[in-house]
Amino acid sequence: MSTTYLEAIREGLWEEMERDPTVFCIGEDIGEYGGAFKVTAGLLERFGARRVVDTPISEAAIVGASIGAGLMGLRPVAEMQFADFISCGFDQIVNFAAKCRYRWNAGVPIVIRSPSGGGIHGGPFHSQNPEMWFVRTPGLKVVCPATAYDAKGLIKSAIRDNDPVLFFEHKGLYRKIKEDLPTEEYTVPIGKAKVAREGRDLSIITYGAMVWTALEAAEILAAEGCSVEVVDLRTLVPLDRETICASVRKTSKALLLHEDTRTGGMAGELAATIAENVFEFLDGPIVRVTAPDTPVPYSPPLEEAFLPNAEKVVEKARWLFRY
Amino acid sequence: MSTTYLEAIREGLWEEMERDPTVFCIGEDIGEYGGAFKVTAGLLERFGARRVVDTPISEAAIVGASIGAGLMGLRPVAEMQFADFISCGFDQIVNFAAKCRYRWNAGVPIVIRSPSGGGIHGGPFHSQNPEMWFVRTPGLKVVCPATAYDAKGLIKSAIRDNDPVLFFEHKGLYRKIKEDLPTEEYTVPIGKAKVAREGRDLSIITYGAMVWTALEAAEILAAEGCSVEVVDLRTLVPLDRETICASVRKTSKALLLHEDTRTGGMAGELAATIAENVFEFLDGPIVRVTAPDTPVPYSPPLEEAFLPNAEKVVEKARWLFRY
Amino acid sequence: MSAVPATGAEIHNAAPAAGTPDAELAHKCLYYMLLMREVEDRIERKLYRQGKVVGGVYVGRGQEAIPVGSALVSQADDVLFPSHRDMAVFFIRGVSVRRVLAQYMGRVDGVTRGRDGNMHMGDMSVGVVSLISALAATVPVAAGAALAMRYKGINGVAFSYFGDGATSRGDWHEGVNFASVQKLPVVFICNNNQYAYSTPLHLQMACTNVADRGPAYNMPAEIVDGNDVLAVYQATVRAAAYARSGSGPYLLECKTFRMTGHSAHDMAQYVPKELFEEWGKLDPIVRLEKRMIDQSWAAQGEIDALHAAIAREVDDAVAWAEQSPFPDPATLLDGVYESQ
Amino acid sequence: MSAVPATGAEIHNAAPAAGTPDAELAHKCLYYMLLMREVEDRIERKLYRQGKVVGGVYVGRGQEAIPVGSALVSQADDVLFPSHRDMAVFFIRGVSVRRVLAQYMGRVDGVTRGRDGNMHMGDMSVGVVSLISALAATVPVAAGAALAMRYKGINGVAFSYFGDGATSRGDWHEGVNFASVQKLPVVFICNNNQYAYSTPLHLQMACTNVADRGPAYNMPAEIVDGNDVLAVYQATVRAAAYARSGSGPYLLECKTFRMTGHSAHDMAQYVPKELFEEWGKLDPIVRLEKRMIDQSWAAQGEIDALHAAIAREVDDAVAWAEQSPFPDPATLLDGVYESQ
Ligand SMILES: Cc1ncc(C[n+]2csc(CCOP(=O)(O)OP(=O)(O)O)c2C)c(N)n1
Ligand SMILES: Cc1ncc(C[n+]2csc(CCOP(=O)(O)OP(=O)(O)O)c2C)c(N)n1
Ligand SMILES: [Mg+2]
Ligand SMILES: [Mg+2]
Repeated sequence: MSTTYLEAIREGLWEEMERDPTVFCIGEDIGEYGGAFKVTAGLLERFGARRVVDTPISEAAIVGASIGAGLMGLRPVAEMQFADFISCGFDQIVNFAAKCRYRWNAGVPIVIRSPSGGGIHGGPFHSQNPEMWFVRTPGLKVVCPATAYDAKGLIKSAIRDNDPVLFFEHKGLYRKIKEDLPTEEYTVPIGKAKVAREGRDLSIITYGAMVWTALEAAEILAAEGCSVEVVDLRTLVPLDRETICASVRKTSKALLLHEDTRTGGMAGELAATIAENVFEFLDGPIVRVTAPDTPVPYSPPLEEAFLPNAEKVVEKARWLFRY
Repeated sequence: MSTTYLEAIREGLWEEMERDPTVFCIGEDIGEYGGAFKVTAGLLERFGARRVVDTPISEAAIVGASIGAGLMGLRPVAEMQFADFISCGFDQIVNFAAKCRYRWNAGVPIVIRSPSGGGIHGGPFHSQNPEMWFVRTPGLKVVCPATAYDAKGLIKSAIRDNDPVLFFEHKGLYRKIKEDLPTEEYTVPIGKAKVAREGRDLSIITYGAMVWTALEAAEILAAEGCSVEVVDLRTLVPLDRETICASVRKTSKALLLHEDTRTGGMAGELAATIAENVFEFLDGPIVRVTAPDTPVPYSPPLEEAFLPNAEKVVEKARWLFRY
Repeated sequence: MSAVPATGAEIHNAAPAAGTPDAELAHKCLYYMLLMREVEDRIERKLYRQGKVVGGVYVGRGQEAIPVGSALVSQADDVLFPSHRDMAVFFIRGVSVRRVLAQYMGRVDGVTRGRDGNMHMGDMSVGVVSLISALAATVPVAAGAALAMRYKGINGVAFSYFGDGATSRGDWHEGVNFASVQKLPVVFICNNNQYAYSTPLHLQMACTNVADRGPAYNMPAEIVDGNDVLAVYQATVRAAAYARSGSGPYLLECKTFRMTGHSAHDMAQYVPKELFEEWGKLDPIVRLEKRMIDQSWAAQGEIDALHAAIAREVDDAVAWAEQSPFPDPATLLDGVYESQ
Repeated sequence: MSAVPATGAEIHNAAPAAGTPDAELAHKCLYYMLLMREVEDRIERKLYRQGKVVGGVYVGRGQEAIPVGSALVSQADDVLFPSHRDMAVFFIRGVSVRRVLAQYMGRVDGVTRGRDGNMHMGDMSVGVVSLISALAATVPVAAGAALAMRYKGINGVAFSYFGDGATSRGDWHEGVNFASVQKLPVVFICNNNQYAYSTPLHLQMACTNVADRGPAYNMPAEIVDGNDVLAVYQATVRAAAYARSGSGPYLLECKTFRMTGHSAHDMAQYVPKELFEEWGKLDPIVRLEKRMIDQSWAAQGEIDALHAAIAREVDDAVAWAEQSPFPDPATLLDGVYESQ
């Protein structure tokens, strides 16, 4: 039976709550209502209000209380109703959670789940990709799964991790993708990228929903004789620099792709990694395909123009292939 | 008479408040006390409590109230007591101020001044360089002056700018550097980098306090026969990509330097800009010298090991020069 | 109801006679409540279901008395900060139904030209600031607008709207506290509709009323029947007079009920059916109509005619909005900064 | 003072006799207050001026009764969240003076091994959570710790400390509100020293007392003489009993005065001289000593001996801390994550 990306996350939560009594969920409308996207549907019935804590509209308190519970040895999984609201609990994340271990050796084993990303006409405040605020903050881990398999395996690893993990769920994938998951238990390690498609001529390095865009582009390019390798980062911090460099060493050309806006986006970190470590293997400029530097617009034609898609990737990739 | 970096900012504020009755200051302890660093000392006496507004400890309210006043046609200059506390007013900056103009064509002409940076044994919460949180958020401008001249000229431009400007003042420079400023009025345009030192062999691209580190390193390297060009970005958004690319076109080698931590730092954006636009001019890897990915430690030997310095720059530059 | 003189509404039409509510005021209230109800019904029950409105839709059904009764008190120089269930504020301030519908449909003639959707719109030329999604974020911004009015010597008031749930947010506290310390002219208007999305009050706050939070800021706080538009109007007159006089902010808690799900896709199964029934009887439009007839302020025929007129007005506006083009993708990059 | 039974302090030494303050408790209070005063004096007036403490220094001179009177009530399982003027909390929980001094001097034997300075330290093994600089950030964290204690069936209480100024922060509101809604066992302890850095109360809040904020959360709020250590103790006993019983959080507002500048480099010229004089007469140590002699709980000689013993204890600790090495720069990268 096929499992959607959303169901995969729910299964991961469920299994971890069954396995470990210290795991609990906390957030807005996650109990009876099951969360804005229904990721936590059914958890209240199964685990009760002690382990599925509905909160006031207080993102700082949600994160702060998670930190407090984490310091006491619990494993809270906090939900931001939309990733866009994570900025309301920002200080707690970047200054409290991120720095505890380094400063006073206190682990903060919390997960902050956030539905991020566009393509659902959510407009400027229900579509953002805020991962870079956290990628640049030492002490946090950042996970962005692209598949149902990885979403389940990574949420389980995130919960077991002893450090704060930002877990970005692409809301456009929630019900769009599904796959058959193993019946036996599995986890996916945090910090390991995956080669989603092997290729010789050019590497597309990406993560999240854009993995699907890259694969679509790769298919089109294959028909034109360009063999594309797609690297799915899966985790942004820790970043699997080895897999990235290995791919570029092989293909000599790198196209960096993300749905997030351009300036200060993940592509910068990837470009620096490549230009610093495997410069001598490069046979062409490192190119970026990203959203432009604007808020995410609401109106469909604008949003479509804003979001990267296979066509835009193919165009850039063709240019780079021929370079 | 020589003017310190700190006095230059105060002069800039003072002149703009004299010139334009809509300019006012708002923040914690900025009135009678003159601000934690005394940047606003004397303003209350001269301009009164209407134009120098002491607030409760409420960073979200400071930024929010500034936005409200800005929408009404005033030009608030908000002070964060330390840049580290900017995360407490984060949502107001990245979601409210940044997106007003794009969304509904409403200008938010505010300046947020924040003393940032390390080297004063401030520890993890009084030393951070938070510029990248804002560089990656479309709609904000980000200014990081390195000299007293630029600090004064840029604060004046920031105040006159009709968009939200994050103005990072390196607190380590406040009283450390001084220079003779022109007696006549001047401004420095936002968005223009400056070649702080011309050179042929290698470009160091940097900003803020690290400009001085780069110049120190350049001096040492000059003695070794390596001619270093130092580019002082001055403004991170809008980024002067032309000056950056022109320098690399000339020297063919780029060393990117910042005090901020490495992953997700400005060097990534610079590397991507270079590797995308002037790849064919590059004669070596793009290298980074940055703080490592840790919180800023307090103890002097740790902080010293943490901060980039001329020695670390020289070492990397030598390697790149010989590459 | 004390005899505080009415202060407002010159910009809309003639001010109602000072003092107690009168026929003219009632007519105006009814018009705006009906208009809001009709526009929101079209959006939620037609355009959204037809796929013509593609984003989130949050309506204020059953709560119309709050934006209407309060915004009618506003004066030309006042600045209003509606929340996501206060559509009538826009109409009262002079934003056309056409443009609001175009906004929901993402058209270029929408208030934000397609950049944003639903109630995320503002227009400084009529003194309305756009909310952002983050709840209560407008609260400190309203304080800042009030500060600016005092700074500039304008005797204006900021109207800051929010729901019960929004009062849990840090920004709410910081904004209200700052306004109180600075004695700023702000009227805080809470629609306490007893739910925040699916969350009932007792999971949102431990106090009984939002008004119980007034003393924390040494701020007068008044509880109003939020389904009685004339009561809301009178209370707002008092609140605005207090704020305008320089005494500081004033909190109005308007008790009401959200007669829908949180948004168009929410069936609100978590709300006990009885509550809908109970509050359905208190519908602010029905109540006002009854009162108007009882008081002989209007005949039933007049009211029926108004319903019909509004339906036609909205028909026309929908047609107009549907003919507005989508924004040109070539404009995507424009206007992030003043000059680019 | 009502006869609420004392609940605490077993982990430090024997509990004082239940009921009213007694000699034993007074001795303990005096010891910790003197110790804090002496350690902070050394730091602020010697080590800082000698350049041996290089970071910011904030002391609690004149406020010692608050951390001492409250933390002595804490039980082994309780978790404490001291603010930057509550040094005695560390001593009472068993953190040595040596390690605290090494902390200030950035040495490897400091509580944070040189990673952080001054009061930015914590140790979960003794139930003390480190503050971060952002004021009131520990408030929701304390609520979370309390939630965890209830979750795990531990009958513990979280002690959340903060100043008057910190109550203006959004995190304070969100944390207190969450604790109230969830009826969590938290004692909120405010040192109202009437200034926040240079900012006097009336620019921080419009209400008269921090306790006036209790009703906003339906939370009992009690005002205590913060310069009377036994009063603080008794009030904390009441507050902790209330919280521990499952009734929810409790707010103690301890009125006091900051007998220094905000930090070691602040001359506090903005504070009227008279206030220092007036409050100087209310010094909590002097008052307790007088009371101990009046009540024949101690002879002057004993007290003098205690002063001398503490001076020696601190001499020794300073010497020890000065011999602690600075951290090895090679460890700079360690411990950002559990495994690296
Ligand atoms: C900071 C923040 N968190 C979460 C949300 C998601 N959200 C949108 S409306 C809403 C409920 C609002 O409740 P209330 O303030 O009572 O207003 P109402 O919708 O009842 O009018 C929630 C949780 C949000 N918009 N902002
Ligand atoms: C969010 C935040 N803003 C500003 C500061 C700078 N700051 C440190 S202590 C202080 C005053 C604190 O006042 P209060 O809470 O009354 O505590 P007190 O120092 O009086 O004990 C300020 C403004 C800070 N630490 N955190
Ligand atoms: Mg509500
Ligand atoms: Mg204080």
